[in-house]
Amino acid sequence: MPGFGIIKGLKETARNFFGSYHDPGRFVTIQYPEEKREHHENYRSFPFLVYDGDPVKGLRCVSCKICEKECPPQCIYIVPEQDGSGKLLKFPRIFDIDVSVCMGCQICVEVCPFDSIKMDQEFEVSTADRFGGLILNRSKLAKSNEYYHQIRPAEATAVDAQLAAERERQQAKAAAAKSPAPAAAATREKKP
Amino acid sequence: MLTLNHFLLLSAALFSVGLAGVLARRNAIVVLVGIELMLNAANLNFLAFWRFSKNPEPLAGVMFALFSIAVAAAEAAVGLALVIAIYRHCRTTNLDQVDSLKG
Amino acid sequence: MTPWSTLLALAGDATGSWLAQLKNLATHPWVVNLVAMAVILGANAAFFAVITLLERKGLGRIQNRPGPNRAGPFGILQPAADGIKMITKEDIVPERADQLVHFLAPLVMLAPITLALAVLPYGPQLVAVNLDAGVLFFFAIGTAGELAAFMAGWSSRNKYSLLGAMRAIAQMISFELPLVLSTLVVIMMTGSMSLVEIVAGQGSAAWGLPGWNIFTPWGLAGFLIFLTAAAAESNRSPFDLPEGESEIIGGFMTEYSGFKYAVFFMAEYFGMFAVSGLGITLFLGGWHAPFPFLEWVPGIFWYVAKLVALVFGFIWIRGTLPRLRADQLMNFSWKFLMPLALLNFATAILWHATAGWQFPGAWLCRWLVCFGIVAGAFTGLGRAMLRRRQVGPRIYRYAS
Amino acid sequence: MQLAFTIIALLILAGATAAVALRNLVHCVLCLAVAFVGVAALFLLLGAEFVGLAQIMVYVGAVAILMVFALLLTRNADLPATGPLVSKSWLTGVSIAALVFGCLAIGILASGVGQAAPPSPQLSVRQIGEELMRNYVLPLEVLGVLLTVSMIGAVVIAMTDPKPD
Amino acid sequence: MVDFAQPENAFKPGLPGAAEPACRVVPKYSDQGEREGDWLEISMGPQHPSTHGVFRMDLVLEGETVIRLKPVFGYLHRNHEKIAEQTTYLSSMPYTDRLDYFCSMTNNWAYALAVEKLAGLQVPERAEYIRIITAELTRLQNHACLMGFLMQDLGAMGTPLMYAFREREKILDLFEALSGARMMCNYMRFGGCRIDLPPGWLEQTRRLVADFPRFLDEFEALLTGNEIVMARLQGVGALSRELAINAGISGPMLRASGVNYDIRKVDQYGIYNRFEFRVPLGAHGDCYDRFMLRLLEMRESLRILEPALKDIPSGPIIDARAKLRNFKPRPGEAYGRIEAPKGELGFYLVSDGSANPYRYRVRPPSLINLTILEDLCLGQKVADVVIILGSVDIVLGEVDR
Repeated sequence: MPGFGIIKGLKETARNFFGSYHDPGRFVTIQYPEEKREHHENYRSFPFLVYDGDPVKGLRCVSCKICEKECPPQCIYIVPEQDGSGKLLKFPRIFDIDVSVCMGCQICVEVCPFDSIKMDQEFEVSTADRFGGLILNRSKLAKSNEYYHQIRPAEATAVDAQLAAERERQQAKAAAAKSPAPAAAATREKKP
Repeated sequence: MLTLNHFLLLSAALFSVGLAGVLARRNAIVVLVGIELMLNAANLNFLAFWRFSKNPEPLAGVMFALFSIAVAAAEAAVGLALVIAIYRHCRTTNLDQVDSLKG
Repeated sequence: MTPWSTLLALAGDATGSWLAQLKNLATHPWVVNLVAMAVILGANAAFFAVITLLERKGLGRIQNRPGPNRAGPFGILQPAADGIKMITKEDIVPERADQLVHFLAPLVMLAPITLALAVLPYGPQLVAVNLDAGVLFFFAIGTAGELAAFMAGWSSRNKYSLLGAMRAIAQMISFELPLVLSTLVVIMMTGSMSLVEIVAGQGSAAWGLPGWNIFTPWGLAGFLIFLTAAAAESNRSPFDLPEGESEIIGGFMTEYSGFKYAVFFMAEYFGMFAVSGLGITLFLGGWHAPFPFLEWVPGIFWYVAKLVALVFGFIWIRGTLPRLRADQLMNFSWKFLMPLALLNFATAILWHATAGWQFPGAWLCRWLVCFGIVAGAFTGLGRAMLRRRQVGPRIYRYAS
Repeated sequence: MQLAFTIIALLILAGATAAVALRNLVHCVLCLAVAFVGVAALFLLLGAEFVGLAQIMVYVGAVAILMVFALLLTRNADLPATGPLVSKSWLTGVSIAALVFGCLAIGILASGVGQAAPPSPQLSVRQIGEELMRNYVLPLEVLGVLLTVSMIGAVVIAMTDPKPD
Repeated sequence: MVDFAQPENAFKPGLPGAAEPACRVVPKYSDQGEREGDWLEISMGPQHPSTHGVFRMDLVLEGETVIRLKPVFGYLHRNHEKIAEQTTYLSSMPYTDRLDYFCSMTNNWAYALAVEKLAGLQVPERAEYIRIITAELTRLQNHACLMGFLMQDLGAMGTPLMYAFREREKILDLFEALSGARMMCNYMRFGGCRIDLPPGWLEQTRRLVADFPRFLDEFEALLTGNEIVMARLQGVGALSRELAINAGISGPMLRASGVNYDIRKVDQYGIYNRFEFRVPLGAHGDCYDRFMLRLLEMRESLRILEPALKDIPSGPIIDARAKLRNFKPRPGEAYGRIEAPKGELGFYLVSDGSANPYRYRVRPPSLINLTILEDLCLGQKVADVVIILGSVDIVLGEVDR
């Protein structure tokens, strides 16, 4: 019977029409500003820099520039701190990320040997300042390890354990060598 | 006071305008426009005479107008089909250019 | 001197008694006319606002979305927001457009449709103009839409607009025939072209069913044909080719913006109301209540309820069906609806001829015979149309 | 009444004149539609409601649309005529038309038929239908045949040759 | 009026301004000069509602019939291949997400496959399972969306599209939980995957796979038997078997023309040989076949997913030899290809031993499938052009690269 297929389709849409009132599985939209989705721990938006303790001195970044080199859209810009004699210190004087260019690929996080750059979950970064507002500098990027624990508890705990193990290894090595030179981790703990 | 003369004069004017269009314009479609105007003028006469006649009970005028409208529709359809056929053949609807009997 | 010079006579019934008093106060017919015009326009404009919201909500629910819900509680202020947006938007006229024709087209589209709304009987005695040839008036007025579509499409100087206008005109002309043929059956069976008399003829109930035309086989078939053709006449899905946005962008409305676009939009909805109103009047018993014991409810209520139901049907179809192609549309009109409408004539004649049957169960027997003819023709024509184009379900094989 | 007639008459004449005089053919056809509507309004004024509505339906709904289609199909719509507007013998044509109008006007005014209208006759659709089916049934049938023939003829004339493949 | 592809200047090579000869197309009406007045030349796109991105088609119409069509693309060109040759292997991985932005998982896989061949990396078993699961999920959401878009092109007011998006959202939620991003997953790595499955992920996926047939049934009830859909799709844009093979078409479009060629079966890359699935074949090669084939393939994908989700072993997810930093494969060349949802997606890499590929080339299925657009559209109505384009299933990110 011609027309039967059309009637079947109409039946289907009617089912969806009424289903949208009582079947929450059908109704998938959420009312965004009032209602927000719970993000999974793995969710990522843009990078941030982790610090322990002090927001400036506690930055884990040693300004090694690996992320700058590997970043696919080249949105990271790093200038290392120099001391009076012009010697490069293991601390970034400038660390800028142009979020308007960043594509959130997480490559910088993966290649960082010091676990100093991590992915944030903040996605509401819109701003009226088109050019300046989306360039995040060092102070805007720095976020505490506690914050990191808050957004990614499992991953942050693993990272902390790994860093602690690393530090222990370094200290053991240092103790074994009885060298007066401070361990790398300790350097980072102190100051540039 | 509206009299039959008003309608007849209007109808005559309409007819003349249509006639002028038919005789003066070169484009076949405008010529058809003129013909339609003339037919309308005739219809107007039919109805005016019916309405102003002493005994409007027989519906001859109305019937004539209705038939005339129907025939006009047929005329327009055939006329425009001819215009399209001529255009297909000669790539123009200019009547001055399609006066050749040879195809 | 004629019914025409005294255009309107709005007498009041239970709902419109204040109008009757007004008529006594303002003896001048012009005042009455103006009031009637204002009421018809205002009521329909308000209804238009409600329906746009209903349509968006309904489509949203069909698609498992909530629909507009930001402007006001449950989004009820959305039509107002839309209206403000439309009015304040820039009115863009293409540089090479024919300015005058471009300006006039929306008006030519809207004005006749509002006239058509004036002849519909909204309730007992609640009819603005009771024309002797009401149905004919309706169709005569409807032809202006074709001209308006052409004016809009041609004057925009846009190829998509022109394509849309050609499609619109071809579609309106083709579907006018089944539309008229399906109404002619009702006119023939009622013996009148006056919409008021057609409604009056459907008042008597029999066999527990209301005396609406839709409960006869020819009425049912006629109603379905009418509804299909009406959807096409008012450019509703699945016949919305003239503005098929996925193909020709916006059809003849491509180059319209701001308030002119809103006028087109309004004309389209008014057209839908008018043609649905005609369908209600012809087939669904007009303002009559479905059962006699409900007659105390004012007629206008039933009219509006039926109108909302029909419009919601259109929305439902719009949310479900994809659109046809232009040539398929023509085929559908000329090779399916036209023969079916003509056969419906014959069915109506058979129904009329067998009215004298007296044996027990005669009514049911008549009904089934007539319905069988129409249903058989429907199936046969549909099958033939699909088979000629080799359209049908397919079975797929798998690679071994 | 008089006022309505004057307005409508002016509308008709303006529309008709524009329809034959304008350069842009689409404007011509649109003005023609205005003239048709005016004539229909006159029919209504004369009390012939059915004829007036039929006039709108046939002329505006069919003839004007057909002309529009013909314009589009013959590419007259998007190519405004650039050559001379009128034919070579246009002066003759206009003179003849003026002459015809003069003769008709003189005849009408001289004939003395300018009587006032009798009370308006009641013309219902039912009456027209009965008349058509009684006294005019043969013309009606002939007209049906004529329309069928002309429709077929128009289709045959305007049909393109099947494409050579 | 019609100024391109005139017979006089159409086939003169080297003439500046001369139009490119349209490939394999016999100009149908070029000898009937007097008909030209009836032609209407329209430019569909790049800002047209249904060109699926910034894509343009120059159409010549006679009435509403297409007599000439010239696809114009390149509006979205972003120099992907040359950029990839300037950066390290790893840095190109997120860019592959953006080729066919519906199917980032399969894009990742194809690229990883090519690099693995080049570097000789072994993918652990768990990673292979994860790859298959994500690839088939990608196929599900791509096909569902494609059918929704096709119906949108048919003018169905977005209802099927919304249903498809409803299901796609669920799959994207899974991708987000797995990789951190919904569309730009950047999940696979050379020699495995980036991170292991989060806890509970497999359970969620099993639930989704169990629920998915309900959506397919709903879709079928809504569309496949619908007379309007059948009338619009059947017999439109038929692609012959020969032309499909000669033009290098791949994917569901090729199989809709009746060619049994599925790289999952032919190459048996990954561990596809462990799974039972059938390859549906069309008989007519028209839009309806292309549409239905995708529906049937979704059912087959579910048949792959069910055992894969059941049997997935535990273990490492990445080859221990794989390095993130300072990755330099030995000199050589490799071509890795997979059956992406849209067809054969291949990456051709030449390494000179440095950290950057010496040559990087993508074989995008969308572009190759698009090349025969004119052949499909000639003689069809303008409304069909839209649905033929929709049934080819292109993503402009991949066409223009």
